[in-house]
Amino acid sequence: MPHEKENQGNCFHASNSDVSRDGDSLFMTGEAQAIAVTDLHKRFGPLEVLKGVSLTASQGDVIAIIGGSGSGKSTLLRCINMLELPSAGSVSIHGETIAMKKDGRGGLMPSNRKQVERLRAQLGMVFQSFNLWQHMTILQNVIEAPVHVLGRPKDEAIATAETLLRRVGLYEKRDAYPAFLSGGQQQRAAIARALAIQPLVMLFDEPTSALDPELVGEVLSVIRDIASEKRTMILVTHEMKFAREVSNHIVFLSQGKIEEQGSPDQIFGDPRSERLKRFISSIH
Amino acid sequence: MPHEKENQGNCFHASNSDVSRDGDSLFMTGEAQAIAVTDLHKRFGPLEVLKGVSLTASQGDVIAIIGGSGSGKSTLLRCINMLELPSAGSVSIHGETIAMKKDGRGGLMPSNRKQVERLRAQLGMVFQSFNLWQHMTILQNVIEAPVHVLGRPKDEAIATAETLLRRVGLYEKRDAYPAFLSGGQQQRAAIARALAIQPLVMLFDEPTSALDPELVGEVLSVIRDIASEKRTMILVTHEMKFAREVSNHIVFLSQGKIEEQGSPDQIFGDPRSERLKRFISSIH
Amino acid sequence: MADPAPFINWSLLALSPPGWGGVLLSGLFNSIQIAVGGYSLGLLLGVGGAFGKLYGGPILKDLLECYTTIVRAVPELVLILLLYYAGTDLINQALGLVGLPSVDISGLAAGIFVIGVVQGAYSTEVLRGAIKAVPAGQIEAARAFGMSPVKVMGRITLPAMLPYAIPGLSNLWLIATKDTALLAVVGFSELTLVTRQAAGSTKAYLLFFLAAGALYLALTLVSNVFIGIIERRARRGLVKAA
Amino acid sequence: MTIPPPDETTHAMAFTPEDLPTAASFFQPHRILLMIIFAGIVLSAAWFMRWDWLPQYLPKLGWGIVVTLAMLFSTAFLGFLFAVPLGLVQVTGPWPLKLLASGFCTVIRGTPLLLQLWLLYYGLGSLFPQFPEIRNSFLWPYLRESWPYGVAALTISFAAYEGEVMRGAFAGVPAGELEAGRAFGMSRWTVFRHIWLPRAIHRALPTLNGETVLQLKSTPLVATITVIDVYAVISKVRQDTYLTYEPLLLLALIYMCLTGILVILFRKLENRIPTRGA
Amino acid sequence: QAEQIKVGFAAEPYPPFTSPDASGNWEGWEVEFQKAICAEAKLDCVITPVAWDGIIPALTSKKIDIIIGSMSITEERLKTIDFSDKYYNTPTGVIGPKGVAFEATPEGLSGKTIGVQVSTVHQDYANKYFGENGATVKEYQTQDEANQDLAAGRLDAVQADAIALDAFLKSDQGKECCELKGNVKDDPAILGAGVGIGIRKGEDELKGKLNAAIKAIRENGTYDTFSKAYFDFNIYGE
Ligand SMILES: Nc1ncnc2c1ncn2[C@@H]1O[C@H](COP(=O)(O)OP(=O)(O)OP(=O)(O)O)[C@@H](O)[C@H]1O
Ligand SMILES: Nc1ncnc2c1ncn2[C@@H]1O[C@H](COP(=O)(O)OP(=O)(O)OP(=O)(O)O)[C@@H](O)[C@H]1O
Ligand SMILES: [Mg+2]
Ligand SMILES: [Mg+2]
Repeated sequence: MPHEKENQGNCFHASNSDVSRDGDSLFMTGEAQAIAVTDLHKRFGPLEVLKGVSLTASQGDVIAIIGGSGSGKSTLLRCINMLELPSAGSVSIHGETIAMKKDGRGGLMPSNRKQVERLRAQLGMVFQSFNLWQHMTILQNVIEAPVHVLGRPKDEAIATAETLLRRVGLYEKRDAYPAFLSGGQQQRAAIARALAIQPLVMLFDEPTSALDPELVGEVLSVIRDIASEKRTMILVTHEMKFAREVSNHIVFLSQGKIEEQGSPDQIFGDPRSERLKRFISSIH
Repeated sequence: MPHEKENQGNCFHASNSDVSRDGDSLFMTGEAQAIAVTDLHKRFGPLEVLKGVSLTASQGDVIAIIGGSGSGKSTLLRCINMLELPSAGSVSIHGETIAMKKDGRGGLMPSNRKQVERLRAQLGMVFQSFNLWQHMTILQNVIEAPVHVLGRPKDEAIATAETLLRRVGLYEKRDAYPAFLSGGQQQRAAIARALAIQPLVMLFDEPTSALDPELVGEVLSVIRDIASEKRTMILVTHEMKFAREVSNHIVFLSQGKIEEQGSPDQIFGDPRSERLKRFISSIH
Repeated sequence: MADPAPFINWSLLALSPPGWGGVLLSGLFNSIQIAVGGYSLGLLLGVGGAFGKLYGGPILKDLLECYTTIVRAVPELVLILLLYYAGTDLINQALGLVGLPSVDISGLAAGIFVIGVVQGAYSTEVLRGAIKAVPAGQIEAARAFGMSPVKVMGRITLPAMLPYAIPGLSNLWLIATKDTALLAVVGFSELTLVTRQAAGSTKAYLLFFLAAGALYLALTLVSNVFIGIIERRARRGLVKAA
Repeated sequence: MTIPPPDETTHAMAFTPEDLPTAASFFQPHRILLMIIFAGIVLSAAWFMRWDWLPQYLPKLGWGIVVTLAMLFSTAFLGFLFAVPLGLVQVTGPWPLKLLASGFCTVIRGTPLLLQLWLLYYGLGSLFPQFPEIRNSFLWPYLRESWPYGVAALTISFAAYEGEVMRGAFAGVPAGELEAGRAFGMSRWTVFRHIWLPRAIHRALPTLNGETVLQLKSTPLVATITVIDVYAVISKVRQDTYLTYEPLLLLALIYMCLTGILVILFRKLENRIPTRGA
Repeated sequence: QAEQIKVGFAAEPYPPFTSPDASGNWEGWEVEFQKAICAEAKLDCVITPVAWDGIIPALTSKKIDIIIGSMSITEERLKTIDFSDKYYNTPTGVIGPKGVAFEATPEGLSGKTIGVQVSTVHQDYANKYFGENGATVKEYQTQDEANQDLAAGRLDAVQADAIALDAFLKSDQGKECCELKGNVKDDPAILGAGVGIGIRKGEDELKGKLNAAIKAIRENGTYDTFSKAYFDFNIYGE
């Protein structure tokens, strides 16, 4: 499969040319790219899960990562904020490359823990299984990082949090504990929590796959809402219809490599590689 | 709804006239009916779940009970082997009526526990959630009732069990514990366990509804196989296609009453009552 | 000031007199006897109590509730004193009432009785939890096959609850071995009391208390090995993790 | 080799908030009957037994209860402070520390508290005066007393049992919640302080309740080293009056009340942080 | 056919009256006395160590039948149990560490911590005469523990039976640390009329037998014979 070789390791550059969006983001704009991943490798013991992935997201991009189970989507996302340490390659956030050094066991580790913590605070992550802190109320969950990581004054953080909770429709539940909320409500709270740090980029890892079908809709509509305000987002999802509708660029991952990428119309309307064709037909 | 009154409480008599099967069952034949339920009532506190149900199954009949959720299907089945004690009405198994007496709280209770135990041992029950005994291997599960209830010699029981396990395709798994088997395998083991007592009647309560879709097929084919040898069966199921194919008589239960009954072709092809029509259309 | 030179005089632990090793070992043997006896009695009471609490009539349930509540709310030390002095006295008075001659209750029997009654309450709770953990469907299936209530209990409920009960029961065994030490306060010569006698007679307190500690610890560790084996057997049918 | 986790047994052994009866549950016919019988027993006990000694000892009993409670709360508090590092080290520590901590827990949980108490008081305590340095130090006035040994033994014991509970609690905090903390840029210390520790304590709370009740039941052992707690006061009553049953029955009643109050306090505490299910 | 009698005494060492050796045998003056009495009264005696703290309940609940455990005859005890005639009576002494001079008087002990064995006459005496005059009275379950704490410097003085104290002062440890400070002023109302055999109330037949036996061994010289091995003075008092 010659085209596989071509695609592998290719960088996907500024998507502004691809789509009609003009970058009048609500948030700071600039020359630097929001996220740049270069030739990322990740192995778990003998298993090489990512085999050289490069990816760039400009300000305001909404990138959907799709692919079969085990193709490395979650691993890629988790490497971006160093929850998983890459074996090789580099990650830059807003132009700042995360400094890495050899860990002596054939992998890499951050050479500056403080830098990682600082950069992480610019990425809002939404997990598949919500991971809300169970011992805090919803409001406490949302203000936790602004107050204790970013050092914002508590009352200011509460004000922001209440606006966000109103926005995701959870204002009434702000004093409830996560365990008393439905999955959909929990995921919306998790989104509010991620938004509360006013992140440069939002990362979503299959935000709806732990939900019952009837709850998926409410979460998707919140994400759609966020996407519409041109916030940079990278989202791993199995909801193809949603990916097509909300993103301006789609990356198809297969066996640890980017098999194909392009605009939604191109990926779904005119898939080129055999694997993508098979993947799309298996979904429909 | 006048026709509701008509149907309620009607007995369904010897199905031989309805269908083409001629009763050359593999098992003993006789005048007595395999199961006869007469005007059965069951209430849970204030809720009357069964409001007078009568039902007869002759030797070799395969009766499918269908109906909406909460219509009382499981309760009816469980009343037949007294896992649920009816509030009124009677149940006969192979012509022998289970002796009941008033329990002093407005319900009935068996007046002779030994009789109930003896008659139960002639009914092979297959539960929705398998209910295999987790502390025994598959083989031990299958020989348990023959050895410890019917008092068969152990080696004879093992021989029978192995034949049955081979038949349901689980011979290789005979020494495994249930928890290590897939749902479909567990349900097949449960069927073998029920068959091992050489029951007069097999009772199935939604045997496939706890299974993943891909596992349903293997269990249905085993049941189909048993049905084909003209064993008397009463089965509660949501698999309409399967019910139509395998049974010779279908009973539609609605709100604790028999709303309509007849041959599969009549029930599915020419439903008369409004409710059945609605039910069938909601299924397809 | 005492001469601290021979800090540890190992010969005090020699097995034959004048060494006290033999006395310690026989104390340990007494402790083990009481622990085994008390634990077994507790288990019997526990099985009865658990079934009573789950399936008994309302009055039986309440009485059992009182039993487990009192034992669980009152210190073992107090219970041991109460049962040791009052319990045996009451037994004799009861025997007297029905016209039987009063029995001579040995220290061993009294110890077993006391530990047994305490353990019985704990076993009741452990076993009740374990029985409740057996899925109802398992018992229903047994009834559906025509098993009598006794058969259901013997063939299904009891064996099926074992994996749930074993961690709790093994802890109770370890507690039984340690609770025997409390019988020291009623003057029963189990390991702790003979240790104190040895220490008092020789003034080698540290040595003897450490030696007794080592014996108790060894008992615990040996028990653990067996518990591990039993647990592995009982959990055969359960999927790992959980 | 470790002793099985204490959680289940704690619940079997300790009277915990879920065992408290509700007010409504008393008003059932058979209960009322039982309560009448019970009241009859209590009344006849009050009438036929000897209680004339009671007024004379009341102040002492009150003081004994204070000592018992002081022992309980101080050792539970101190023990818990030790339990946190003990549990944490067993979950994440480097192996030497891990081994040390689990060894400590095994040894303490594997030997009777009574023996530990005597080992400290008579064993260790009898060594101290042989060293003039200790005898002359400012600690000596305390080392002469018996209560520091009681506090030490009870603290160590509580730390070992609760350390094991905390180990389970730390290990049981879902990795995802810690990961979420890290994903938001929290430093390791912040994750520990804001997520891991409070979450672990939250999880351990029901067991902690039980362990505290068990600790209350262990306190009378300090009477054997001359600390005058409520048990020691009752012992004195018994020796002064030679009554067999009355003082012990009163003592049992006192401990039942203390347990009951403790459990009600815990229920209040637990209700402040709601948990769902179980 | 002798009657089987369980003889109770404290399970803790109380030399020179009762103390266990490493083979588990109990020895001491009181053991000898018990043997002599049982032989004389033709009783089949079994010695049964019990906790001192529960020795009277043990007697009343029939775990033991008589107490031969250095138990002084007092008014308070007579309310619950009965006693034989006295079989020994000794003065009460106070010991303290060497090098600290004080007298066994309320004034001498004021401000000091004094150890006694719980539920002995000494406890009552110390409470009344010393405790109410500025001394702290600390109670111990066993005499041995009190001695131990004196040696360990946790106590300033110990009050007990002069003979028991003497045995301690003769031991290696006692020789090192302590000396007799004197005997206390007698108060028979508290210190009692000597030591007797404890018996359940109402067992007058047994009491009679025991009294006769005490009298007999005193008269036939047995008492003096075994006492000589332990004491160089008249332990019976007078
Ligand atoms: N911590 C780990 N240790 C070992 N292997 C891992 C680890 N995490 C992931 N893997 C393996 O890496 C591969 C990719 O995992 P990843 O979770 O990235 O897949 P995915 O594309 O997100 O799949 P899914 O759609 O099922 O979530 C899988 O084979 C997985 O088993
Ligand atoms: N043990 C019980 N106590 C109280 N109500 C019960 C009990 N068992 C069943 N019911 C009620 O009786 C009604 C009929 O229950 P049943 O299980 O027979 O329905 P079903 O037809 O089998 O439904 P499904 O298709 O959902 O299994 C339901 O409303 C149910 O809630
Ligand atoms: Mg994934
Ligand atoms: Mg059903």
